Amino acid sequence: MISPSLVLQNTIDGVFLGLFYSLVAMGLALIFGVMDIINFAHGDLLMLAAYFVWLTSADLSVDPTVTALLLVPLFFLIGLSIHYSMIQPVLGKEPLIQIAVTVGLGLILQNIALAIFKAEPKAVAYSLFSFSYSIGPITLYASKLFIAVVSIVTLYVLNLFLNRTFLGLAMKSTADNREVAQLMGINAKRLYALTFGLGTALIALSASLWMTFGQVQPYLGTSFSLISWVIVAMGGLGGVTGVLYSGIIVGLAESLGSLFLTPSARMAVVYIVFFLVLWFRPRGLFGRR
Amino acid sequence: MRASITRGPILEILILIVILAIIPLALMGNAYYELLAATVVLFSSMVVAWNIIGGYAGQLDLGAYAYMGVGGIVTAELWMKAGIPPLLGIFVGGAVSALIAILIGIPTFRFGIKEVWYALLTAALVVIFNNISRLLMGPFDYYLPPTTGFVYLKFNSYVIVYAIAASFLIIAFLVNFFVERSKMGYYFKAIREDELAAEMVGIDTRRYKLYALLLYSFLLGVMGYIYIVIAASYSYRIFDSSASLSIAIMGIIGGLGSVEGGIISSMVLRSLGEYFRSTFGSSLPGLDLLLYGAVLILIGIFQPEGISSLINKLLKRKG
Amino acid sequence: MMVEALLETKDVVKRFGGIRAVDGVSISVERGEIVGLIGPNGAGKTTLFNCITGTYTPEEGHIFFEGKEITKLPSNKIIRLGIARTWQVVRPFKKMSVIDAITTGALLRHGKIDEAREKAREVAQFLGLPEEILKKRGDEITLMQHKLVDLARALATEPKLLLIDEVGAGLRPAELNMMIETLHKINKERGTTLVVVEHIMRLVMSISKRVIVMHEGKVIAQGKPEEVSNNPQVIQAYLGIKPV
Amino acid sequence: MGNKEKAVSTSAVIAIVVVVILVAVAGIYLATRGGAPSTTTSPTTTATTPKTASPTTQTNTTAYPSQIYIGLVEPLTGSYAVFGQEAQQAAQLIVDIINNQLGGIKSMGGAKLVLVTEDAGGTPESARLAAQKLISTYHVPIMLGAYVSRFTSAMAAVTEQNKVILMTDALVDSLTQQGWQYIFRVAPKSSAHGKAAVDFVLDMAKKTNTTIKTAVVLNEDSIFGTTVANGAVLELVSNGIEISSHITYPYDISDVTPIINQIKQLNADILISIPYFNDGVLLAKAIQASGLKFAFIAGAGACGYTDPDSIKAAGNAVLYYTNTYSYNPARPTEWNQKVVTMFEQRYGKLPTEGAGIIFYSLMTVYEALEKAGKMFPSDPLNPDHLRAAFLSLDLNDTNSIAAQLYPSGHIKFGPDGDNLYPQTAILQVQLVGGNLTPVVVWPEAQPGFSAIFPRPGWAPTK
Repeated sequence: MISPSLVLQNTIDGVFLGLFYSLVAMGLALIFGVMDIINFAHGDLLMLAAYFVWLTSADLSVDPTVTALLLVPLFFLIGLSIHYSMIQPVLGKEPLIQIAVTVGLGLILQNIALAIFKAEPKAVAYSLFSFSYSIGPITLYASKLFIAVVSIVTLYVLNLFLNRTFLGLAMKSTADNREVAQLMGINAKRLYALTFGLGTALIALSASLWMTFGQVQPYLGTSFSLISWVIVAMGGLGGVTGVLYSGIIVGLAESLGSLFLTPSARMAVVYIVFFLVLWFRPRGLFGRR
Repeated sequence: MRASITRGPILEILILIVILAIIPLALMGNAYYELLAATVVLFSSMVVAWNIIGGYAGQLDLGAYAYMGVGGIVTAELWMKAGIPPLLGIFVGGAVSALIAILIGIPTFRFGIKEVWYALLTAALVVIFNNISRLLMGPFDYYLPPTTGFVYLKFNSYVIVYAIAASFLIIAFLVNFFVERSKMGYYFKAIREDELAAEMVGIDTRRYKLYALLLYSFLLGVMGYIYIVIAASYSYRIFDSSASLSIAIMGIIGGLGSVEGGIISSMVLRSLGEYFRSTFGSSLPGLDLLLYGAVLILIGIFQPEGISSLINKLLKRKG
Repeated sequence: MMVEALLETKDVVKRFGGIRAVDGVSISVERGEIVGLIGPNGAGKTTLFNCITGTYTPEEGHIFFEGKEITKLPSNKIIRLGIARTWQVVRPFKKMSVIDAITTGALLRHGKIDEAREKAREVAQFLGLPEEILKKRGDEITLMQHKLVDLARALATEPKLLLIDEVGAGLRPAELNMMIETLHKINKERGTTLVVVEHIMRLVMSISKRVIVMHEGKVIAQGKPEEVSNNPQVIQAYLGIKPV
Repeated sequence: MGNKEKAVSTSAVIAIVVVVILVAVAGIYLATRGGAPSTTTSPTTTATTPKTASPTTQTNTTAYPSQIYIGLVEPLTGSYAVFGQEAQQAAQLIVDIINNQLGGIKSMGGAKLVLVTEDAGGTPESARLAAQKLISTYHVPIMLGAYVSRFTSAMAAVTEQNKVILMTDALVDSLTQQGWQYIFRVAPKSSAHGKAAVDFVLDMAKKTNTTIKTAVVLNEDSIFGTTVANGAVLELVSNGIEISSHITYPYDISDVTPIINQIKQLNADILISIPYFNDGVLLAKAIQASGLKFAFIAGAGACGYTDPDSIKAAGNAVLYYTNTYSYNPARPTEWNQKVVTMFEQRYGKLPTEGAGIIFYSLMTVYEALEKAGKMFPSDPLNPDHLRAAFLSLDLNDTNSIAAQLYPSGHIKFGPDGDNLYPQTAILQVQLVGGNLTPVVVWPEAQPGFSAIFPRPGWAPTK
């Protein structure tokens, strides 16, 4: 029994979820676009950040959203150190090698988390946003709304950054054409480090948002890594808008797949959509090099 | 496959066979080590099968357990539902697995999906199979009948399970061996090195990638049933993303295109993993995986061509 | 009846987005010729090569090889008919030995590994690749050797027509002279027709009997080297001034 | 691959390969026909004689082993480690109680138990390896494990073949329906959990005069979640309750709002929810945020709502939620109180289900060993003697410690190895002195408490 209002409700929720996914994938898209690095530890970094959120929020009773202020700069630094220790040596190497190194990083992060935090999921009990609005048959969850708004604002600011600042333009043009960027006199080494740092910092922001309603356990990253890559693959290198739209497509596929099929098969729906997109638009929906 | 064969590789195969034959003798009838040997050798043969597509043809396939699971489940179901003994069933299982692989491979290669996109697609495939088989089979565990016997490829003695796994390893090794020395092998490697350049020496790259996928998925499909025999039951959870990834990882650590490297890395690391599980399992959870991670990073940064090139270097220095 | 050209393109158009990279090109190459294809950066020379070898499919126009239309054939079929090419930036098979790489090319016409390897050796010898190079891996040799291996790999497919893209780039003067000799030798002794895209005028002018000049996707001149180099349109194109 | 080596023709290689394969096939065939151990019908397989750690005592049939190894295989890593690690602690506690306070197995001359633990790892193969290692290395006559059903069936492949008793703490129904000879289970199987959740709600509804007509069943889609849900659905249907919707979802779901949206439209009276950890907290939070109201929300299965971590993670959202427990930590018997106190003293936390199942399962093993020593003094550890001892047990609060630890106070095995008197306890999250605390409320409430039913703030529509 699927009523129209239920479809509308799930569509709205799917879009909200999709906006969050876009934010999660944006860091990955940036890193892949600018540096051509295939990062399979993206989700595991989100897991790590989520544990940081839990540590600060659960014990210090600070709202997860506030911890973002602390975490974003911290993860920028973590990103830099990962870049210099592991990413820089494999820049320009074969995709397989990059995958091997980042998968290795992911395994290490997962099992350190398992050793420290054990397998039980951790969540933050208190959040500013555990209520909802009702508009007719539609329920708007405050936390989802908040996440969607923050995601959109962040993506918008990022878009401005990529189009209006020298550093952003440098990143954008490197993503478009490496050689041209070299001609512009861009210091590629520093640019790559900054990009990886920025990408990682974006993950910390997503983790803070995630912890307003979600939980963290050591294997949280695995599904996020795959989802983020699906979004990047579907968005192509269409910049912020490409990621935004394909994030929404994934969110909708998941939400409507849950509704019309069963939640057990929702990921199959997402990945089948991904297969079809890649088959029929191999360059992604929004173009790719 | 009309390649002429040099004496060296024959020696290699004989050595492999002899080593594999000695292992159970060396285990002195300890059932635990026999079971461990069977598990490790089966894992190795999966890595060797992966080498065809990942090592030679250079397609980063992360879907090993999708093909293995399909083959295994088909074989088991054929036995239980239609009474077809697994001795025949494993080939049907392999064929079904290969058929599915080809049906997915045709559009995938037709639309030029490669590198990381191919990796993602195959990783997604495992999840899709997991979800769909969950819908078809429910969440339940399915048990093989207790019957044992040769036609059922099911035995009370681990040595025989081991012998079957070892013959898979030898067969997978031989397939690699013939591929490497055939036109197909040259073409696979050319595709791996530079697909456009391969096109320009007249290689139908799509067709040859399909050949690689076909061999690989068939071999894994055939192995699936023995995996189920060792695991004692099966369910949709046989479609395991991280296990699939670990097959590719062993191939990478071993060195792409190096069968010997793959065998060594998978045997050493899988045994080491089991050692860590049984020794530190309760005190240091996840230590084995943590070490995998460290090995991967170190190999990726310092030895990007895998342990096979390391071994070669050491041999050269000595020789 | 007219003598059939080896290669003929008729009004070939290839677009990228709004840009017509190849804009109605009609050229013809006779058997046994060495043709130079020149033009400033972005003139569409490499794109034309890609259209001929099937890497790109042109949106308009037709391409004939030995009178047979090959416009929409897949690359592997085109190569089988007897076209081969090299690139400006070498594309070696890095992890294969040099002899294996050349053998891969030879396998097109020799199904048996032994025969193909024999053929590969023959081609390598012809190009003067020393024996000790053959066992080395693709990532262990010099640029000049790379260029020769690329050529050998292409020649091993026994092409009737060989498309050579800026083979001189990055070579030292002595190497360049050797390369010029080698190209002459390929043309003379194997009867292979060559189309040579080149920026280095010395190379083009010294080997080509005929030169075709492209600019902004169009053929703007063709003829003997000395005629073409005096053509005002060509000079303007190279100086970046649009002809009126 | 250089061509200077002497070339050998392909046919020679193929010939060699064919010969090798033929020899291998023939070898396998001969081995299976001749010398291989046959199936379970043969009484003369290797493991039939008790091989305990003191071989010197075995020469004399009247002398008993001084030590008896008891194997434990539990998931100590991976996502089920929560249960496995607690089970390991509980097993060690019970073994110490048996050895130190009960004087070992008295009928076997005070033989002491030695606990040997293995991590089941993350896959069925590693669980099987773990079980095999315990048998090969320690010749354990009895094993416990492995919580996860597919790990348990991998273990059973080993225990059945070697005739080792497997006392399982995995709850999935089908494990005792495979015709296995040596498997036993005291704990209530999963369908009993579903049934108990419904029985509790209906019983309370009757007592409080609450009309319940419709229910929503919501379960995570693992085999455990599904079989618990099946038990609940059967019980609902047989009591004439209409099931408005039955929704399944994967336990690692990241967003439950689509499910909540669907439920919201149904206006059902009660929600029977079978969650794992993750989803339980997500659901509780989402239900709270959505303003969804039910007469009652009953959890079935031991985790998701009332375990300490979930309460910590979900906070107020899980107030008045219940779970069904295979163990009743508040059961007011002498030994139960004693064991709970000892556990708390030793490990600094209250025992939850993972520990509870091991308490009574291992204590039942103790009773069976005592019985075997009495019934078969000459060869008590013979697997078939052990099996007979298990089948002859009839334990209750007055004659055994094990029964005192079990919610129903009654343990007797049916021919399939399942306990004929299964019972679960219902725990409810209540506010005790301002703190969210799990309290036993059913079948008998713990002293000073009672079930809070229906949910405060709920008003019947119309």
